[in-house]
Amino acid sequence: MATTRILEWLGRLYILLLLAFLYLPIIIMALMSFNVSPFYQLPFEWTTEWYASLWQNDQLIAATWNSVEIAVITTVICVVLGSAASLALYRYEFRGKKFLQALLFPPIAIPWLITGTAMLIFFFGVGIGRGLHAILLGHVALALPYVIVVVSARLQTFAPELEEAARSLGANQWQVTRRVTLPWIMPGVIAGGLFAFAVSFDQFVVSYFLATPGQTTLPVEIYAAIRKGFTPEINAVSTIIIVVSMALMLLTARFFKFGGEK
Amino acid sequence: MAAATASRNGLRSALPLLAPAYLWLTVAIFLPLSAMVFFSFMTELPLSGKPWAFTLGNYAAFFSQSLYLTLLLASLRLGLEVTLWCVVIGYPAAYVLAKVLKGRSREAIFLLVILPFWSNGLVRIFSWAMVLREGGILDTALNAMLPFKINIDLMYSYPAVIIGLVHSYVPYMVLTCYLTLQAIDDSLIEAGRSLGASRLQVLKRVIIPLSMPGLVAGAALIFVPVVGSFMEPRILGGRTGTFYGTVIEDQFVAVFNWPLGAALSFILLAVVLVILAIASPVLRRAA
Amino acid sequence: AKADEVHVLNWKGYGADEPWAVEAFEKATGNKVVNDFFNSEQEMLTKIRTNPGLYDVVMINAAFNDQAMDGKLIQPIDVSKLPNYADISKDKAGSPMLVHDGKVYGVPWVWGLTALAINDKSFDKPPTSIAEMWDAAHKGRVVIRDDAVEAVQFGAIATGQNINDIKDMDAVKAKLTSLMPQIKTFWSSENDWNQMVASNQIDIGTYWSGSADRAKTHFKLPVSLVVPQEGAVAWLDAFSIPVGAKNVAGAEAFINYMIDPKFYVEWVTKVGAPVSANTKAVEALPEDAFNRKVMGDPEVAKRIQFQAPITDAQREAYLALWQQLKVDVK
Amino acid sequence: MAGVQVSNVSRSFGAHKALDDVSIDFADGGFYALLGPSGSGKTTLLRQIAGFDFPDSGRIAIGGESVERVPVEKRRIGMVFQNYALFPNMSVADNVAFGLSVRGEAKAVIATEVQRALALVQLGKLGGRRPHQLSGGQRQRVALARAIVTKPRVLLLDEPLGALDKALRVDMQIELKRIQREIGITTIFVTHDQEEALTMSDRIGILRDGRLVQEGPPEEIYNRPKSEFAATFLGDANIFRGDTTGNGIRLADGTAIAAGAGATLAAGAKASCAVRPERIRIATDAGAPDGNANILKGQVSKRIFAGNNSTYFVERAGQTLKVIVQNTGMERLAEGQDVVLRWSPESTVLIAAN
Amino acid sequence: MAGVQVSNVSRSFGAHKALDDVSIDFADGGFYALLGPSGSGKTTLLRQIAGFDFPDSGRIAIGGESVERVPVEKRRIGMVFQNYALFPNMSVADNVAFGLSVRGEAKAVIATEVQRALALVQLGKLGGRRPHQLSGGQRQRVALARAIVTKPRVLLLDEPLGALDKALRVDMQIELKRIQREIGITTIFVTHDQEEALTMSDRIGILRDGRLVQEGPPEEIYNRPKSEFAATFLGDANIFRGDTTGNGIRLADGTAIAAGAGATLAAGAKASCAVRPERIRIATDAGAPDGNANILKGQVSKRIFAGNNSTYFVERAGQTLKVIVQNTGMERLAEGQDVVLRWSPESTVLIAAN
Ligand SMILES: Nc1ncnc2c1ncn2[C@@H]1O[C@H](COP(=O)(O)OP(=O)(O)OP(=O)(O)O)[C@@H](O)[C@H]1O
Ligand SMILES: Nc1ncnc2c1ncn2[C@@H]1O[C@H](COP(=O)(O)OP(=O)(O)OP(=O)(O)O)[C@@H](O)[C@H]1O
Ligand SMILES: NCCCCNCCCN
Ligand SMILES: [Mg+2]
Ligand SMILES: [Mg+2]
Repeated sequence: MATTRILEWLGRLYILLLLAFLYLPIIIMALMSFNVSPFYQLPFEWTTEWYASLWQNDQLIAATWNSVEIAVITTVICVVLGSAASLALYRYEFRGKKFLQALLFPPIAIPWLITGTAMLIFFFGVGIGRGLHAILLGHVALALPYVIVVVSARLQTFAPELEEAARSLGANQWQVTRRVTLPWIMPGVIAGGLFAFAVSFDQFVVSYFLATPGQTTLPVEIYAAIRKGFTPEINAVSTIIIVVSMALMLLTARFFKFGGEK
Repeated sequence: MAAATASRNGLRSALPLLAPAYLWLTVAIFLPLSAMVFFSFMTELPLSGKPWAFTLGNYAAFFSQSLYLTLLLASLRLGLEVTLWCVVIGYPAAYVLAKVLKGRSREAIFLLVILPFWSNGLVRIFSWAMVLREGGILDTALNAMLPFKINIDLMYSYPAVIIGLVHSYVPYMVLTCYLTLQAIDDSLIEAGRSLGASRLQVLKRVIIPLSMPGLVAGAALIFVPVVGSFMEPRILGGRTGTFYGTVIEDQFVAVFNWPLGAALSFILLAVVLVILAIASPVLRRAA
Repeated sequence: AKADEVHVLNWKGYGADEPWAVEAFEKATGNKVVNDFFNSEQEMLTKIRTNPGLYDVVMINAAFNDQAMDGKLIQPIDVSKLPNYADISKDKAGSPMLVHDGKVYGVPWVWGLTALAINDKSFDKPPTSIAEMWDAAHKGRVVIRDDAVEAVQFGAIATGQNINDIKDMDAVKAKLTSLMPQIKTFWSSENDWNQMVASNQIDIGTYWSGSADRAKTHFKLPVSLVVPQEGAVAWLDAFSIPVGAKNVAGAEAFINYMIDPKFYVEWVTKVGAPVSANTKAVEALPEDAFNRKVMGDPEVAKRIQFQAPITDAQREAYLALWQQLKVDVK
Repeated sequence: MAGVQVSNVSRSFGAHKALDDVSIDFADGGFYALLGPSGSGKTTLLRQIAGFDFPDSGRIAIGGESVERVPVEKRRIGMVFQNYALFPNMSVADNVAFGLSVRGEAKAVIATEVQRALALVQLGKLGGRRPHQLSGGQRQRVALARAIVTKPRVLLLDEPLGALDKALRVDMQIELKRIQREIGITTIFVTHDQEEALTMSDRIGILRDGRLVQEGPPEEIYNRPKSEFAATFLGDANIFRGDTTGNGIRLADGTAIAAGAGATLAAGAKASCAVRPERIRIATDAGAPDGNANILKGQVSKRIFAGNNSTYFVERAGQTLKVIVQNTGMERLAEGQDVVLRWSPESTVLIAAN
Repeated sequence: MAGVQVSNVSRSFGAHKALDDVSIDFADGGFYALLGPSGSGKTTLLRQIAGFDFPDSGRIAIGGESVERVPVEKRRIGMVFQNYALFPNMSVADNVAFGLSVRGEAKAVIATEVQRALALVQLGKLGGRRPHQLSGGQRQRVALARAIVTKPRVLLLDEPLGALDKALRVDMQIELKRIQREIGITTIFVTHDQEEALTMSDRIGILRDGRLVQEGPPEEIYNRPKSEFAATFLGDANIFRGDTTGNGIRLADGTAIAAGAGATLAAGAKASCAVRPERIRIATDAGAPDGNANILKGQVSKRIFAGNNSTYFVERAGQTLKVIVQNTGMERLAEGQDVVLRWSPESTVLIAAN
């Protein structure tokens, strides 16, 4: 019993250390968004000038909105297409199913660098071209397998008898899906959606190859800034984003349990 | 078990649900990859306006210059080391979250751990400079605590690249391991101990094998992008920051030698797939 | 690009994107400026290649003008539309790098040096020799730009060779190889350089003259430019108009504005800049301005070597050498 | 309402025949118990009737019409699943309401019907709970309420009372019978509990390895098993093996056992006699002579107390016989006691050797 | 080997008292059955003994030594979990081998022991399979083999045979008893199956709402229940309620019921009499007069056939009484028949009103 307590205590301490490691650069990022020096120079001198100039920086703001929009659309498309595909793979038996499932892995397993460059070559060649539409096309393809894998994992815990029970009670396929299956896989769908959002929103590599000037996303802008000339406006926008994400996540946490209830 | 809730050949029913997702993947992933294979056998891009022909030269370039092999090995090593560190750091955290902490705080802490996921990776990497450089946070903090003077300057070094990458990717490991660990029934742990196994033995023989799918999935999700990474090494690596990924990036972005870039990418892809194929029986055995 | 937008491709923080300049230009001409940036000349060329029709103005180092023209990436410029063109110094305006078959493919803008810059805090008196970079006292506190051509040409100067006709590549390689252990990192933007000086992480490194000026003038950093006795690399930056540009008139207006003395003086005094190719612009500077006194010094002029175009074969050889050097570091 | 006809149904999974040419006629409004060892095909048969799975060959009709092309939701069945299959995302009341609601019944009607069904299974107060807040027994009752509230034509019950303790189980058995009779639902019922099968059903079918071994009313099946398997699977039986004589068999040691029921067999063939342990009278002396009765001598080796009765294990010629004696409060026999066993030929069933 | 002493153990979850001051002395080498409704605390009690959970107050000793500071793995227990808890990543053989292998036994020893344990549970050939390839009954037997192969001091079994059909179940019961006797393991056994509890155990404890209601040898508990709950929870009972007289009770309608056993109570207090249905003789006439016997008249409303016996439901003064009659092959009573019920005072247990 005492050992259990000690282990629990050590566990908490460990998590605390991990959180410190994870948040150290984030805190620095946030602090530097309020520091006068654009070169992260100390001593720290308080300013909100970077937020003010962020407000003026149309290009950065546009890129941020592009990122948000693309991430949201990607999430919606992935959740819909991915859930449908997961359901089909779960419900039906047919030849070639194993192959289709195996096909989900290359997009996850292939380095983004390769996928991104391949998309660049192909989109360029067939006239899809580059720009926001290409980025969206790419992001959905990247995130889709994550959603299918996560939702399928959730479906593994779904008892097929539930669908059968519903049908035995007279529900048609659509009623079964809407009223029984979807509610059950919801945590998986939400987890998949969060994944898709993250893959898209923080997607730098693929966007980098598919962006065109004027049609870029935040990570691409940030990379350009880091490589070509950095301003703490980047810190400011990142700080705003993490604060908003944190709020959204905590809100989400209230409504469902990540990884399913036990 | 796959439920046959409908008649037995389900392809016709499955098709409308599957088609959109797979069409999308075809257009945006499978065709581009095929195109890349194609390009990698060309002398010039057709759209460059210059005459082009088929060649094996781009692949030959890989083998004729030791440079590429050296860099590929360096990148594989980097991927391996980062993955290992992520396991070492992330797995215990996932374990504590899934099995030690109880109650309401757990979900919140879990979300806190994976939250950095949703913040920008590049900025986080960039912020590490502040910590790692001489006169940075780490240096200052350690010198404030230690009685003697030491010089901590990790910036622009291989360890800096490792730290930055581990920081970026450890949440993946926590996430995938947490999901599998949480699914392990506590009664299995109890069963193990009732049979005389100590906590450590239960961990080794029951918990780790059962969470293997999460570990392997996490490892793949980390290893793969790290092997191809170019941004983090460039920012944190300094003069040691040249890797296989940076060379590929150069071919596409700077040098404009897409065929060579494609060939190099495809070689990396082949190597990664071989490695995953070797690892996949482990996955299957654990599942 | 829309008709009233001018899309400009240039280095970041290099004049064309100064907010006050953009505002003045927009107010004067009604064109809206949209900036995009590159990180190396190579990237610049790739960007024009892969974004046909997107840019109206692109800033090309004269040594790369040939390559852009060969790739049919830029078009001849009607200099009669540029009133300020007449004031460009004749030797620059007539440079064979920019004029082909009597057509002007590039309008000279500014010229400068890739020389050394030092962290004032690390030196009691400024060094005079390039050998300072190899001094063991600076081990781990030296930087050099991550660019194959620049690195090799720097090596040529350090080994006393002509940068445009390197006879002894092995000597260059050996010289650079021995530099590698000194290096802290390869910089790729002014920001990198400035950040490292600001946090006192470096003593010395290669730097661009305009950038050093900006570091001192604009960012108040302890940075001084040194033109070593062995010499330095000089370059001429010029504006071109890409093939397929949608707003040629806007482009012409913008280029004209960029070579205007009024813009130049404001740029130098507010921010810091290299030397203008417009003689009137330089004359408008105070007598003792760095860009007049030092850069105009005939002693200095003797020591510097202007970059000339290089062939594809040379470029590939330089790239291979540079990559090999970076890999051998491990 | 409608009977269910299963005709020559077979269903294989790979090489394994889960159902092998099964034909059963489930009478309209009847209560039918399916018994059989684990893996004998009981659940598989129910799934064919429900329409979750399809026979490789054979035919299933409900109410006289073939249902081959009728999807599950049109078959008007009610099913209780072996693992309940409650919808975890709905409250207890919503679970029960589901069938009515997808059918588009009025809210008020649904509310009344749901309340009535929940009261029936003694869960009237738990409508607002979620399934995971219920004990196993409560869940099973919700599953039952959900299946009957739609008044299906056919009720398919897969061990619907397995998780209940004895008292509750008996209550539910009574309710189930009552509803079934009232609405006249054809009910097919899988159970491991023999007493439950015997007490509740009109007819019983015994499956073994996918084949229907025997089928008939409970007392007939119990009293006239057609195989050693049926005799020992349902209830307990003492089995004697030997060669047929005119009216029974002769054991290897020459003892004759007279049988009064069962197969008619040619003399000399191998055959068995089955005797239920409760049919045997056990006594310390031979008692009044009785020309007809089978009589064997033996020795008590063990007595096991089982509540309302006890079982005596009696050793005789290398065979252990079981005798059940009701615990009426009489004095018991000691272990080691010599005893005489006696039972009538009518209690002896002759079974062809298999 | 070692007995288990549970002394005044309480354990609450939030406001809910899952165990409330429970004390039981599990004798060394004894076989102890725990009964009780779902949620009465059976599993919770086993978990305290195993060391997975800790009492809020009270004390647990194994082999005379307090185990408060002894971690699970040092307690030398064997446990079969309600849900089996087989390691899904190991083969059947590796599951069984686990306990021996963590102890560091030699490979050869392990192989022999595992094979022996698997043979014992009739799974000798399935050692190579994975748990998910087994039927429910097979899994349960693996769990059993795994728990006994280490020869623990104490065996904790949480419904270890629930998923088995009758025949297999009986086989397993016999093996379990044999092993337990041979090695003398103290065994604590949770079951819903009353016959199993009665036939297998040396002693039985009945839990209700976390409290120990009654405890003793099977026949004593069955024959001398101390509460209506105990009387009806274990086995069936007819309950009469009334006021105590000198040797029994008087019902509201004036009928006197004589009791021969149970509580001694002050005359006039409220009390109940419990009579087991198998103790009542049912007849169509009054038969020979018997000064002592309790006699009631009634009418048969129903007969339910249950294999080796039948239950008659007899209506009398608004009360339905149950009478069990062994199916010996005698002619049966018709529904509607007037009958006389008769049982001895010794078959009647007097219980204080609760
Ligand atoms: N989908 C399936 N794939 C392969 N085999 C199956 C499948 N469904 C059932 N079986 C097999 O068919 C046989 C019959 O199974 P079924 O579930 O009908 O048994 P049951 O009589 O209901 O047993 P229980 O009493 O254990 O529930 C079993 O051997 C089982 O392993
Ligand atoms: N971890 C827990 N948290 C809250 N309540 C609990 C917990 N464990 C058990 N309980 C409650 O304690 C009571 C006793 O539970 P226990 O599992 O011991 O019952 P049981 O007698 O084993 O029942 P069953 O026959 O259904 O297995 C139940 O009401 C249960 O809900
Ligand atoms: N950030 C502005 C950099 C300007 C550098 N121009 C130098 C050209 C060297 N080829
Ligand atoms: Mg079944
Ligand atoms: Mg329990």
